Amino acid sequence: MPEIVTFYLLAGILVVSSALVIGQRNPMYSVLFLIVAFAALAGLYIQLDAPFVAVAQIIIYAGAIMVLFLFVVMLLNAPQEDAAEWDRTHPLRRPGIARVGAVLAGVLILQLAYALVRANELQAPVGSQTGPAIVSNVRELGKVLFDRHAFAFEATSILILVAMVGAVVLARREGES
Amino acid sequence: MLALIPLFPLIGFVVNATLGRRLPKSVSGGLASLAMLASFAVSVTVWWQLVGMPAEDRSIDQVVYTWLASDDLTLPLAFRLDPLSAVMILVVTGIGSLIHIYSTAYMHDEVDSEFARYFSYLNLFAAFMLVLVLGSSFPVMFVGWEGVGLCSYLLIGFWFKKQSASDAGKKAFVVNRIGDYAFILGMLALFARFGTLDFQGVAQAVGQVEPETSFGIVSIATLLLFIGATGKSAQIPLYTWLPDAMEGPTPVSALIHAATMVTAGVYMIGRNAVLFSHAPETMLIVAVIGAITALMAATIGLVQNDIKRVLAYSTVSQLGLMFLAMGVGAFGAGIFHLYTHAFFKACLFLGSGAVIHALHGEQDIRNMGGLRKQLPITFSTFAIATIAIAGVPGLAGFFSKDEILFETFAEGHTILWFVAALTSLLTATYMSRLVYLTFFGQRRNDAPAAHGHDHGHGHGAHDHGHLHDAPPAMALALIVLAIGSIAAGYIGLPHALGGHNVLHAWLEPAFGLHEAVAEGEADHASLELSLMGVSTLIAFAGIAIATFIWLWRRELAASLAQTFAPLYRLLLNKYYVDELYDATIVQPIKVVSQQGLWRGFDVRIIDGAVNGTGALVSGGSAVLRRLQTGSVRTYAGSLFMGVVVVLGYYLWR
Amino acid sequence: MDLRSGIQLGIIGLTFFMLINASALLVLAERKIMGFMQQRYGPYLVGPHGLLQPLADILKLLMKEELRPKGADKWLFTLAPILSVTAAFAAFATVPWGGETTFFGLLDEPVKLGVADVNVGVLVVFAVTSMGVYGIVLAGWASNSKYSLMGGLRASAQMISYELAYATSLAAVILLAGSLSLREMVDTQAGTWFGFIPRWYVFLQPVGFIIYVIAGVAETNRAPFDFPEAEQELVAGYNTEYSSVRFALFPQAEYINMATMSAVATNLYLGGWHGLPFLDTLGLSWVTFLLKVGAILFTYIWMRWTLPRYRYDQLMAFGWKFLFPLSVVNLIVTAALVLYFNA
Amino acid sequence: MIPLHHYLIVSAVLFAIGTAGVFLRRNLITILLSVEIMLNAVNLTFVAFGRYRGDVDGQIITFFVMTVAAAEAAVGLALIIALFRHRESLNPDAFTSLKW
Repeated sequence: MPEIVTFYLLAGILVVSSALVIGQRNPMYSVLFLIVAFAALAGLYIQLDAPFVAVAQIIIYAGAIMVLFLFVVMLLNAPQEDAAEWDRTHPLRRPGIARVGAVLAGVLILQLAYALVRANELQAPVGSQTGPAIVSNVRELGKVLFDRHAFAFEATSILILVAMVGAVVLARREGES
Repeated sequence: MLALIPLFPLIGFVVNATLGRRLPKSVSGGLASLAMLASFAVSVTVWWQLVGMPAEDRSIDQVVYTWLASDDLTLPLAFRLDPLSAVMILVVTGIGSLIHIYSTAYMHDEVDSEFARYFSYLNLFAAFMLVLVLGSSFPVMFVGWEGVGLCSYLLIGFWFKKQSASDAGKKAFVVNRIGDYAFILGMLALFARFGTLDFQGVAQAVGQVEPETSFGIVSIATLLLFIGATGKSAQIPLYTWLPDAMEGPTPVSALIHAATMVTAGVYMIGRNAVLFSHAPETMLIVAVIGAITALMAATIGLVQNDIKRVLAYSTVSQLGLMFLAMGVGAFGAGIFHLYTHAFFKACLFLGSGAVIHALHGEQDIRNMGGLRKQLPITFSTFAIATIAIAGVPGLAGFFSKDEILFETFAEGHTILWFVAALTSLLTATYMSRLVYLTFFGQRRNDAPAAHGHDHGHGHGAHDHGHLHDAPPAMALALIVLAIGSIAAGYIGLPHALGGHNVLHAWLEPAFGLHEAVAEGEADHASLELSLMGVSTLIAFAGIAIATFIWLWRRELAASLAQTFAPLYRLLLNKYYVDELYDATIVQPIKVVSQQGLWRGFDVRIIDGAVNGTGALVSGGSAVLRRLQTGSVRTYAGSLFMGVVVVLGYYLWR
Repeated sequence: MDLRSGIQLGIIGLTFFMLINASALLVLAERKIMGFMQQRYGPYLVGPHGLLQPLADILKLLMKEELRPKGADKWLFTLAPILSVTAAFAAFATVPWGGETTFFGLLDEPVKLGVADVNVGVLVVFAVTSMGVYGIVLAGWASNSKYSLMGGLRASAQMISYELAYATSLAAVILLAGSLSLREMVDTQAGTWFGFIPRWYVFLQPVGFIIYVIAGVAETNRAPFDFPEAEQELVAGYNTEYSSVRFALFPQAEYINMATMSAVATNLYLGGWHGLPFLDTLGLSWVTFLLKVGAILFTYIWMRWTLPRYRYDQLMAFGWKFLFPLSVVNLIVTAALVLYFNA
Repeated sequence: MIPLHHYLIVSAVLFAIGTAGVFLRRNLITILLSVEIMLNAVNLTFVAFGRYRGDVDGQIITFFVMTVAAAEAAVGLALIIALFRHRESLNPDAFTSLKW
């Protein structure tokens, strides 16, 4: 029972802070709420017997990516969302059309919920098939990652390299050596 | 070895075409002549090789490489030397060499780059002509066939700045295209019928079947090939380009439009003697066309005033005689005449070139006269060649022409024989007229307008009382060719005169069939002798008529023209054939092209379709592009909409 | 609540208490050592030899007025120091600080000294430490002051940059130990080579240790890498606008972070609580641990008063162009050797 | 134990929040954050399914997603900086010259 309480607590924090991320105009707060959301998500990962993912979530997302966001927000120092009037020169650029996206998101939730209701076997508890030993074993994780998924790993490393070079090139001021 | 023969001129062409503009005339001209001489030397060598072989299998083959290889057609770029092509390469390289040498003097007034261009064309022509002659299959021959057509076009239009020259070049090219098209169709028909395009293969295949008595596929194929030949060899109906081709430099007229290229059609028929003799219908057509062309061209030649045009019509006429020979199955006689004709017609053209050269571009014989004394070498060689073409016994033209006449008669084509005899008479007449008007009498115009008809930049009006005879290079060519005009006929000395007709024996395996005429038979010998007498009579009669009218009673010519004014105009205007073609073919095509195809089809339908497509797209885009807002959000929205719809579809399903 | 849980809670409370006192002690130590290095006495008046000086400082700070600039972000301005100090405390959660002990026979079963022992302990320390940057960055941003903002910006860039070298040097040790649990890692360092060299990883990873210490200095924003608060340039950097308790929390967090860094360094490189066998037999292995931590902390303070501050671009260049590549090379060499000797 | 579909519903809600954020917010940085939310929603699904099926592949793909997210954030933020230098704005509607 405390398990389910923890779950609802974490899930609640997660959903609410995610909603707050998109719910206001100040990107600084958005970033901070997202960090909170990620922390809650890390908690969910721990509950799913994936402590390594949880830690990685904190290190990579909260510790690196979000700092980067924060850095950019501070660097640009233009935190408040433009309160400028909508550009209404085109029917597809009016706010009403933009809100269709939000409506679609709601539709998506309904669709996914419906899909879940139809799939009965997904109602089983997550731990019903196996114990936590395998999934929480970091050694096992490393073996699979560097053995079966070695190519994907290497490809990802190249992606990171390319992204790094690309980011440097893009963010550099023109004329800088 | 065989590949070397066309290769030398090709090298000469490449060098002159790429480096020529930087080379002095002596180098570029010398190089071109040297290339031809080398080619000639190789030709003599291979010919000698051929002589050393047994008569039945005198044939040298060389496959250079596989040109095309597809499912059921493997086509090597192969050359084949047999007695027939041996004769041809000797004529082409031999006379070609002489004309190259002659040209170094004749074209000397051109600037370096033009000079090199001329020789590069000339070499290229020689290379293609040799490919045509040596090719062992229709496609290879066709490469040469097209190539010489191209060179002919380039050389006729050599002085392309002159409108008439460039028009003449185009005319030659376009008229030749018609023939070439028929040639391609003929090739395709043969391939469809026999599955091969090799000359020997076709001959063997066609040897398996009986000659067609009705008008079958072999007849169609040969007729198409013959149409190709009429284009290249200037026969009715496609002969009109040849007289106009005289716009080119005179040596070109001599080489291409008299001695070699225009005989390609004759050669082609000779090459496929077996094939053609399996299509009697076609053969008859060939003979009739040849005879009519011969007579018609001879009559036109009688009244023309341009020295080169007279020779051009003479060429057409002689080619007609050759086709007549081919048509009656006297392939040997036809080739024999081709061979002798090459000598004296080249000599005549080069002689006329010497005259034109001396007179700084004057070509109208009415403005000539009395040149006998001033241009002795030119006169003597020209006269010898004239006698030869007129058919005076003892010279080359007599033997070959007489053989044609005899064979025609012996084959039973009496009417054709009569036409040919008449042609001979006319030939003797107009050739003598040409000599009398040019070389005898008094100079009729002391100040010929140097209108640069042949020489773009003459020497201007300096002392015309003293004319220069042919320079050494030209004289050499003239003399050699004059000797040839006398002696060339003796290799075909008929049996009736105690000869052995070496040429016939030599050519016989090449035709792959025994000539219908059994030579040396006693009853024919007497016939031949009597016909010879008639020929001789005709020749002298022709000369006599000319002598009477144009040497002794000059005013008679004018009064005759007065008396038969309509006929005279008809002949002078070449039977209005050009006008006829213009009215019946050229103008309708123009009208249809301009009004129908261009303004109607192209502008309305094709352009309409293209522009319509464009307008449709741009119109549609003008509407659709409104969807492209440039806003990322809109794009993401459409994408997300797709996600929801697809997911919804799968859930609802 | 059974006894075990109670003892565990007691240990947690003890750890917390020690950390709070550690910051106070470190302040005093810093000033004393500074005075010693500058050939003066340092704090001397409050208590015997000025030992009660930290208490006086805390009292002073608590008495001060809490100021908040007008344009500051109310929530974040308050949150920043709390976040900072929370992260500092939390980071210590998985750091063990002694072996098993029965507290001189007080307990039937020995307990492990340390708040928690998770099987990815090293990573947890690392993860939580990296959270500490938010306190500084937010403080810098929320103050609505250019000096603070610059300090915050510098902190974020600096800490992200040095985290790489820091993590990579950690990874090398993890490879050697074959575990992510700090306690297991410490236990692999028990015993000696050849009877006299302790099996500490510092002997296997000298380069890694140096990288770790340098990166640790940068992570804790200590001199010579104290750019976020560089007095000469930024007044006081991210905490320029802070006063009173809020201000007090930043140095508190900094000192706790130092303690954490030193404790982790001790665990990873210096054999943790192993090395003094006679103390082990007494059940006082944690004394060994504290001695080692103290030595590292002294080094930190020593460095602060010895080395001048770098220039900012030099810091970044050093981190990215020297330290990080060096640590990668170190990692690769270590991996190769581990592979070689294990095979 | 928590039923699997609990996690899945949380994930779906998270994803929808992310999408809605992309459409509703008019700040490039927040939009990028919304994309991160979507990615994490998917990550949660992976890990939950991985736990459910008892293998580590779900966690591994999560790592890959994290790496991609890091790359995306780096490049995305670099782009945002470059864009901001040009227009002094973070409103995506200010960058609509790529049309027609």
